[in-house]
Amino acid sequence: MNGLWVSIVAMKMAALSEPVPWVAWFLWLFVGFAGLFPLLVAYIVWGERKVAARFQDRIGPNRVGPFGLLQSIADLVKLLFKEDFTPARADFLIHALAPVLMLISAMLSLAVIPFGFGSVSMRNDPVTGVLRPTLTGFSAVDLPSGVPYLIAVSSIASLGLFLAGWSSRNKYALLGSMRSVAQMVSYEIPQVLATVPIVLWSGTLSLTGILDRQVETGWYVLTPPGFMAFVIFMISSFAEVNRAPFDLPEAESELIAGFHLEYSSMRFGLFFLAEYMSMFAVCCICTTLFLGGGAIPFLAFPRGLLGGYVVVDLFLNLITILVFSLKVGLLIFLFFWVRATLPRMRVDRLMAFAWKLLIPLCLVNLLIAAIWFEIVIRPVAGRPDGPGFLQWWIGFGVTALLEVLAFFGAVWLYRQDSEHSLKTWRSSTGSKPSIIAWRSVPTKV
Amino acid sequence: MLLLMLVSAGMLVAGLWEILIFREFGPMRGVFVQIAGAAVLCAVGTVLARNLIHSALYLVAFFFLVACLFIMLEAEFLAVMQVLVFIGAVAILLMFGIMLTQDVQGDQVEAHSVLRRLPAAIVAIGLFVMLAVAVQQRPDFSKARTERAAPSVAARERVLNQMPQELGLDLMQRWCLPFELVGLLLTASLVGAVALAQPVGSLSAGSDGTPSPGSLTETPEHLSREVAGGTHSSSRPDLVSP
Amino acid sequence: MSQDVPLNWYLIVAACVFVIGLFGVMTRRNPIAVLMSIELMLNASNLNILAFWRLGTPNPGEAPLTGVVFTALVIAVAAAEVAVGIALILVCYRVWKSADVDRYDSMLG
Amino acid sequence: MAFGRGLVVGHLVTLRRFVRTFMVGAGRTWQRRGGGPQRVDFFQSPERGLEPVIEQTDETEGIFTVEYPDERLKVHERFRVLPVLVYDDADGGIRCTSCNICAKVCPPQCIWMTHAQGPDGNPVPVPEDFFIDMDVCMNCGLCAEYCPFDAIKMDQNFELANYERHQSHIFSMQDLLVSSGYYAETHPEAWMSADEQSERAKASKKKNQRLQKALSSSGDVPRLD
Repeated sequence: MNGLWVSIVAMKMAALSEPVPWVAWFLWLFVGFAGLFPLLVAYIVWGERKVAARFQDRIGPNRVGPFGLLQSIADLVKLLFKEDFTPARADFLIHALAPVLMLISAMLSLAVIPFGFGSVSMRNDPVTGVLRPTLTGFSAVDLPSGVPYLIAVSSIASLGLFLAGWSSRNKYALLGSMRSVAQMVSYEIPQVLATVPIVLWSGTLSLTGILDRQVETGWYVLTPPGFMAFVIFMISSFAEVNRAPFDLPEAESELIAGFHLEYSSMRFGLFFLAEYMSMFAVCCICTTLFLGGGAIPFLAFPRGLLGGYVVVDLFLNLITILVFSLKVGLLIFLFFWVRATLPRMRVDRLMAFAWKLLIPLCLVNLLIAAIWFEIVIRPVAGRPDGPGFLQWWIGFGVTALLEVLAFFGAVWLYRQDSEHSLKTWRSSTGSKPSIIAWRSVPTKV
Repeated sequence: MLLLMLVSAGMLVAGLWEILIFREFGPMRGVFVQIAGAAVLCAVGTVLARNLIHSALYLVAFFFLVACLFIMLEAEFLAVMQVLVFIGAVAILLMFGIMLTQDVQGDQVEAHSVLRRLPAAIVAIGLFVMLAVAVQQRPDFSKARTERAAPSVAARERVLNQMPQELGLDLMQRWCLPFELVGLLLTASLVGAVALAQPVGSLSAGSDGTPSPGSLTETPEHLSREVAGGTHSSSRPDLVSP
Repeated sequence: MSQDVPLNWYLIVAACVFVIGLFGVMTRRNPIAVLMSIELMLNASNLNILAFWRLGTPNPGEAPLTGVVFTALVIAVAAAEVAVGIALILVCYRVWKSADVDRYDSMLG
Repeated sequence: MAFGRGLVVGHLVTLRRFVRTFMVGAGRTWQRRGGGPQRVDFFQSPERGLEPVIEQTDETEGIFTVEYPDERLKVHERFRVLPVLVYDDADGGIRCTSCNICAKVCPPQCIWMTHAQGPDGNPVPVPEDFFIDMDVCMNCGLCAEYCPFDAIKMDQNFELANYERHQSHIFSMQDLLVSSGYYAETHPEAWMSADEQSERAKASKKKNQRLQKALSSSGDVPRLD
């Protein structure tokens, strides 16, 4: 039955597409998404264990293979051979579906990432409309609406998480999933709002277009509003992929393991894979949106050479993919670093942080991004030499000043608000709070 | 479970049907039949599933299949928006609603009665027959676009290639008033939802927890007592720490 | 891509889904299930609008994106409707302690 | 009012730990830090027991992990696990007289023994067999404390894991006997102390007397195994 279905799909694909895209699709699907990315993710797990060990003055896995390199494989084999357990009253189908949904969500977001520069072709400029050489991007699909696509597929993850908690018939799992769905829905908003300046500046929703624009005008993280957007995007990404300090859904000490409490064997392995794969995907997205993809810092190096010979293109793509993976690696290290440093946040503060600090900051940042657009980007749209030195620095100074003001203002307001709510809580309960207020703890650094 | 098996069986039959009968029409009709058949089955599942969470899951599948149909209609941006809004927000909101109004696991089932269904089925089938007849009355509807030699409008080709940009410009120029009105509607619904979902009495009442007369969420007299006791957390003595 | 699927297929599917949604609105007793059925009907209308936009013959001088704009607005309205609808259902549940539309009868007279 | 300064400083603190693990003892990446067989032995490793062992204080930086099965930290002399019976290297005689005091003081009652009998049925002051249930023993050391002949001592062997727990976890005399040389090696201070030496001399003298007495009464030497 399955084979028939596959053959129908294959016939359809063969009928729909030329032979070469078909081969490319096959390669992406079976070499990339079914082979390389899970392997990469397994080694991200190994890397996390090694790095976390170093942060705690330990060695980390070193028993299986040299440097413990086969540890992930051993864990995988262990997970595969464990007993697959489903609770008696669980909703079997949904219980089986939930981890798959999460994995699908993580994998789908990798489909539009331009890992390399691809080749160069003549396309219409989204801002000015004139034809100019544009990067095609080395990605599985180049969607014209890539950014909303990313947001859409990442929102499927919260559905999978919710179903995992619900179908387990366990109150801890349900609590964990309810919490985490609220968390993911809340942090999706600053995450989306942080990408809006990027879309505004590049005038396109396609990730390849954004990459192309950054290669031309410089990385977005190097501008003050872009840096602020980068920071907000990273913080909300931590919450989106449930990493420390926002790992409330799987809080071991409070909820045992949260939403995947009742999962064992490879189904738990799928959750594990999905978590790390979504972390990888988020780092890829961040690199593409803010760090200029595979561009080498301060150089327009491979771009002018592209579009000639296939061999040269392949070689240059290899270089850009290497640079891209280096940047992604640094971001992943950032994830490990934060996890090794910060303790878990409390639920109410987590929500207050998103709604009262990040979202207002995002909105103000959007205004400042518009100022940057007006000063630096719009006046030189279509001119090949880009903004002048003085113009760039005027824009930098103005927006940097505004950013600093916005940051301190937002944090100050946030503090005022939390103190105010603490006061009202004290007066309403009429007694001293049992939990010591965070402001009254003497901080020593 | 039964419906899911039905869905997959239907898709399989549709695929075979496509291979046997619709080869000469080109592949897209077969794809359409499969997607649309699955969508209709999911819609039926939404309406008939007795467990509300299952119902919501069928609805999610239906939303996804409608997004697929949008892609077939070359409105990729709208398909993405469909997934984003309906699966990412509406479905989650519905799940939360189910969790908050059912028992904690949300799997109470409701009983169906034939008395209730029969008239509804008659009305529904009647309406469907009416609509189908009306659709089939127009012979030009049944021809494929390629057969009708529709005029290729350059503007439309452009919007298909750059839909997000064109849509944004259009919303800001030609459709500015509806756009602003929708913004107003969303703001109003945000405020309204917050106001409605507040615990009873916390908006207009003082610290004593009694709702003032004429407040937004005034309750019938015989019910307000038990409601105020259960939901107004700051008035509960057991939450105050020693 | 979609050029060889005729318009009336889309219309029939949309009518079918709409009718199913209508059936749900009439038969379901849980307010959230009723809301879901309304979502079905909204989606059916969306499909209809978009099919007419893409496959119907455009009038000369017509705006090229009418159907898309209309669909986008319907999506926004659907989101707003669900938000308010869920809030209303929560209030009803608090007041009547029940999730059954038949019991919300205080305006019955 | 701090604006996230603590966050930044905290991250720098952890980053410093991370970097220092690569810098402290940078040349010893391939070396085991707690001694033991080296992974890459460019120079001659120090003898077992003489390896440099990193002691952790609050100033310690870098990695100080001891990779246990390959390398072990030296235990302190007072470290005690299970009781053992010491026999003399010189004549193979054990000090135990099967007086049963240890079995009586044992709080969890995990010691029991049988007296040896001479051919005429008279009891001989040596145990015929001696059992300790290691699952029950709680390593309190009271038996060794109470033993009037210093025959039972606490050992340091903590690697007691086993595949079978019904027979092999009840240690009989064969399992419990250790030589005095072994004990002298693991407990050098206690072995060489003046107390212990005089006790040793006294015990052997006393035992000899009792043995002579027993021999003179029975006229035969009991077998000791």
